[in-house]
Amino acid sequence: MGKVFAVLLVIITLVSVYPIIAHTWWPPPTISTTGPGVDGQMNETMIETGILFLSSQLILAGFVWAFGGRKGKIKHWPGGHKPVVAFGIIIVGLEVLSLSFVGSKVWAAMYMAAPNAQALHVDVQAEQFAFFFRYAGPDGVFGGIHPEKISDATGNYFGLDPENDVAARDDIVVGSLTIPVNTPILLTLHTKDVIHNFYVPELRIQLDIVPGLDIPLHFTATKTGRYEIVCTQLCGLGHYSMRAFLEVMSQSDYDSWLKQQSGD
Amino acid sequence: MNDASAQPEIHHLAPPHSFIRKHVFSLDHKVIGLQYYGLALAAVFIGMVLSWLMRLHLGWTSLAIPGLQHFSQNGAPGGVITPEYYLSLMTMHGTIMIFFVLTNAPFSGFGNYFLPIQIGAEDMAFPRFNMMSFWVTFVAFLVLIAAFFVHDGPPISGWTAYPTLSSIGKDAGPGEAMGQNLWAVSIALFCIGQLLGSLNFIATTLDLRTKGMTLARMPLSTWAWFITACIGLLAFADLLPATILLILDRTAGTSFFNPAGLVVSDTLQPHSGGSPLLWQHLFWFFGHPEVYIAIVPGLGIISHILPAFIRKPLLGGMRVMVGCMIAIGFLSYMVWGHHMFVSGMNPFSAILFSVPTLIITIPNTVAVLIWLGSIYGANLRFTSASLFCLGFISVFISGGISGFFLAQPAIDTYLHATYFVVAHFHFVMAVAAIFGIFAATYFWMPKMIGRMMNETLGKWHFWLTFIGVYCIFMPMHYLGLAGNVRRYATFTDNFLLPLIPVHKFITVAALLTGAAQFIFLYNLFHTRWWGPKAPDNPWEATSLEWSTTSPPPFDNFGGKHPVVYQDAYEYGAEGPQDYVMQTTPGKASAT
Amino acid sequence: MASTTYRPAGPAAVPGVAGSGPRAWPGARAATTPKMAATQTGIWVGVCAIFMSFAAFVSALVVREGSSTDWQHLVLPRVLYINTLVLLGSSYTLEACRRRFAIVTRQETEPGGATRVSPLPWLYATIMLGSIFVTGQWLAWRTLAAHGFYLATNPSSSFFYVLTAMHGLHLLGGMAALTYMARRLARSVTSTQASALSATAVYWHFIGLLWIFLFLVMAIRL
Amino acid sequence: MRIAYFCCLGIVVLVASAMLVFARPPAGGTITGKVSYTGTPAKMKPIDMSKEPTCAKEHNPPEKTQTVVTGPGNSLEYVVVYISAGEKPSGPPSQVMRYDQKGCMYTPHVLPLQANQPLQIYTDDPVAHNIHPMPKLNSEWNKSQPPGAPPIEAKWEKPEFIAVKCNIHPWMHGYFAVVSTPHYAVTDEQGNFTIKDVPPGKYTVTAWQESYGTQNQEVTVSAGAATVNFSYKALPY
Repeated sequence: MGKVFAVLLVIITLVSVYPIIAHTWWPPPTISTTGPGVDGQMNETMIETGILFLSSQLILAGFVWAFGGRKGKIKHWPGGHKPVVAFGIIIVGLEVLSLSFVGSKVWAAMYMAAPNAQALHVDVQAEQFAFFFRYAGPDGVFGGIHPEKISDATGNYFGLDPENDVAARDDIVVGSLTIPVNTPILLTLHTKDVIHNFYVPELRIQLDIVPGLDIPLHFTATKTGRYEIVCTQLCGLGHYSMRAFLEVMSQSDYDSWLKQQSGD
Repeated sequence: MNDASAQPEIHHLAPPHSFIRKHVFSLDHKVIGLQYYGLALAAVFIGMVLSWLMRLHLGWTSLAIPGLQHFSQNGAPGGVITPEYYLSLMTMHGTIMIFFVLTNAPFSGFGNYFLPIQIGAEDMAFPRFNMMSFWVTFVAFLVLIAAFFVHDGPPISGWTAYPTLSSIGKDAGPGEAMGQNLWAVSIALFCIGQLLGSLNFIATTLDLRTKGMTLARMPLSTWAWFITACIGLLAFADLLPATILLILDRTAGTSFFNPAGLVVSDTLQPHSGGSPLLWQHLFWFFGHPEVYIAIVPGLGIISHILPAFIRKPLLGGMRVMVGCMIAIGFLSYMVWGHHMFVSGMNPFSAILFSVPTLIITIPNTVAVLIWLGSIYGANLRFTSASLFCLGFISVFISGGISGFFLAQPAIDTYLHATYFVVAHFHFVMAVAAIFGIFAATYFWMPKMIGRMMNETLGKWHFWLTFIGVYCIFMPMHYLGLAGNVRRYATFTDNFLLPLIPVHKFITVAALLTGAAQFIFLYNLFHTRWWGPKAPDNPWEATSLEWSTTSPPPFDNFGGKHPVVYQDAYEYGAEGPQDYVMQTTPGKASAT
Repeated sequence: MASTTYRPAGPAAVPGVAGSGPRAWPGARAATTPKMAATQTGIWVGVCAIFMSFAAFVSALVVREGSSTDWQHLVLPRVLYINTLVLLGSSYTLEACRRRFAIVTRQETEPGGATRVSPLPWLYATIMLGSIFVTGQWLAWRTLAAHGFYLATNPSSSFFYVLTAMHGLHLLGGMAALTYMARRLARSVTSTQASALSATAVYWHFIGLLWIFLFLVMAIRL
Repeated sequence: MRIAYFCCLGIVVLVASAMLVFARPPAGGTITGKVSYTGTPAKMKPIDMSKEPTCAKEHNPPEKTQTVVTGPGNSLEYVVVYISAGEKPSGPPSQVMRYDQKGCMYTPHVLPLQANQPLQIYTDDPVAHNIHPMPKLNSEWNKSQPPGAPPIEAKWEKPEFIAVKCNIHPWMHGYFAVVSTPHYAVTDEQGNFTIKDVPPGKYTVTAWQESYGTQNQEVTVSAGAATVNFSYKALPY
């Protein structure tokens, strides 16, 4: 029975590891300047923990194979427990140190670095169950947000007050995030009802949108294309269908798009 | 010595005679332990059925499940589960499993039954509190289940019940009216029950140990229950206020969690200035220790059972394992922030929280190494219990490994709300804890019901479950790596469509593994009435529970308190009998 | 199976061998059996849990105040100062009761008749002061309500009502314990009741200290 | 010969005139009219459906929001006109009203129906919707309707104007105009409406527009058609 267990465990271990090595299911290629750092961190962790995983499972299998059903003199681990404990503390301790050191640098680069001063500023309003994006328009100023004016019926998702607020009149509100490639983007995330989340796998960015807070988020997309923005924070019955599209365009396409938007 | 009445009374209460006092409102810790175990058994069955429904919906979204429409007309018109009902199932699955299974069975259930016996006491310190704690928990369970039968169904805000989804009320969606209220009340009651229980465990362990039962001689399972009680005392004392504030926000119009200017379904909410993150801090300050409330008893139980089947004490004796458990319990209060890396809190605090989170892997790793090192050179005996111990070690490794990823904010920012997390906590907390429960059941049932469980069925149960859980939860890691978001009722995004076959595979695996559990149920209930009688010490184990009858008399040791002369795990002795019981006088010839 | 007939373990028993509950705590000296020691331990563990939950409330208060723009300060009703004094007084009377109790129980052993002064009046006084405190808290609520501050009016009034209500509940529990003690002492005054009485006392003093802590927090923060 | 000819002619004339007289339907009037506005109404925004590409494809050029829908000659569409006073109460009809979701839009935008009249909500879309009516007097509900799901049955006890929305597609916005009379109509693209089969009498006719509210007029219906026109004052914001 020990051999059965050992063989089974070895099979399970190898089968489990195969798709990781073969990258059968793997994060989509990153399109952000900070993405490679995340991937590097991910790979490093994958290697280190992979070694831990394989070795510990195989040792378990080996010992069960060797000592399963054995009837004899009890043997003890040579050297007693001290080396074992020390080994565990040192190995894992080193891993912890390296990972947290490098990892926190990657993290800091994403969320703690100050946004570029020339960054293109886009305002994000999340609601059950959609995202809406606001550009300041020709005057470059965002109109104020008045919750009492918010109405899905009139398409006033941001609660603008064009009657009294001139800055609000030329604000452009659209349903998909259109940005120029290789340009620093600064998003201000806010929600009008419950907690939502702004997640773009390709950007390697995931950040909650919390009621009552204006949360800044900045990134730079390096590859044109159409990507999906999804909500990853449980927000109600339509959570699974809450998404928008991220359109990364060349600067020229973006300019013409913007002109067309402010046209009508 | 089965007949306690022939013995001098050491129990300050007379043995009960009426059925009610004996089996329903019993003050006997053994009966209460079995009651907790039974409650957990009922809960885990419900929770498993819920997970089946969820898996079926994820695999085949428009599948009509026959008969379901009769259970919930709104939730499943024509038997097809609606997205909101999926979220209800998910919420109830999480709440039932975490609170009423993973907390009740290994801690309250086995703890109640065996903690007093293992320290040679005749009962818990406060039998009335003990009874109260069970019945409060029972009412909490009924209140939670009642949510299935209110008008707009169970809550949809997940077991974490994040405001503002959970604190606004009906505008937030179906289930957020009465269902969420019932949820909150149930959790508050559960906290009270657990506080009473933890208090009892601590006082009992500190003061009711019999002659010679020093702390150093306490079995590791008792140590684990004691440490868990200490964790639980603080954790539930923190969740209770949080829940009270949530109830007030929902019903009394206060604004603890609800900020101003919320517009939900075109309705401006009458709140001001609250902080949704406040709930997350309060909740996870409870929530992460809760994870260890679920798993530390597992560590203790495995460390207690393993020596009996490897016929040698654990490597490094008691000290290392106890140290690991204490370190885990202590660190568990510094790491709650790793649940909030992407919650919009100050990014600097993410780094502060990630370091202790990574450090907490050290005691866990040491524990695993100790188990591995102990198996070396052992006379490993294969029983259902020992197989589940080995399985526990394997899944505990698998689950712990993925923790390294999620402990780092830089990687968590990609994996945070994906199936990678689901895989992680199911492996390390759910499956590991369940394996601990199974091991404990096969190990202790002979003592608890006085009959031996069927080993053949037990082993088949192990093989199927072991393969099954890997088939269910390993692929979830891959889904997470591919960015598959969790808590989605169905997958409509382009980047998720290719992953649906994986979900179908998981669903099939889940159904089969769930079906395998009926072997266990059959084994358990058949044994209860028709199993062969169990000897007092079937596993040739050393600790006190094996030095009394199976099942033990009302006062556990038949009118006396045992005297302890030996450490808890004197295995591997020379001579015909390779173990020395704790009650055997004289110097142990064992290692 | 080796075993022995039961001998009450306690301070007399060999340390580390018998049920070696912590002994250093107030009132624990009264513990002569493991059960009594457990009562002492239990009450202290319970006190820890209760304090933990109030710590959670207070930290919630601090976070809520820090994160909000709508915080309005609250003028605490005058009557709270009187209530505080009343509660302190009740702690004193309870201690007086325990002193009387100690004298009486010592006289059990000593032969000959010093006059047996019953501890009961002091206990009744404590219960009375407790109920005065509760009434006072209720008056404080009425005063706030009269000024238009209700549970949901603003965050500080919310926290005021929640904290006082929670403390009040625990205090009512304490009064129930005191009444129970009174009924037991009314029947007979024996040293076997010492641990129960001291446990009740520990709880009651804790409730008093807790109130002072909450009162300070509310005076500073609300 | 000629006499016979005249006789026949006379008989024909008599018969014809008699038919004219007696073939008339029993006296029941109709109320017709037009709803228009003065001033400049708010500019309707184009709806951005990019979240739901399947729906976005169906609307090219994109639909506009429908809170104020104007037609030629300053006419207003989707105004509900109904008799609010002056008639005897009548029982609820058994005819089932149908409300559709097509291409992530509600059709019609405004559905008038009677209290306690059965209502069925259908979806033709390949994507899931949730129907979330937000009544004040009746009881609120909120249900998902995945593609291919059976129609949702509903009924409204009390008369009121109930806004209905889809949270999954926030731009989807419509109204159930629940009235207590069988005599109601909704204005068409030209702002015209016709309420048929009104028994003669004196009534109050009410017009309701979702952004501009209600207007009342007294009208007397006798044999023939009565005409009532409503005019709203429109504001640019």
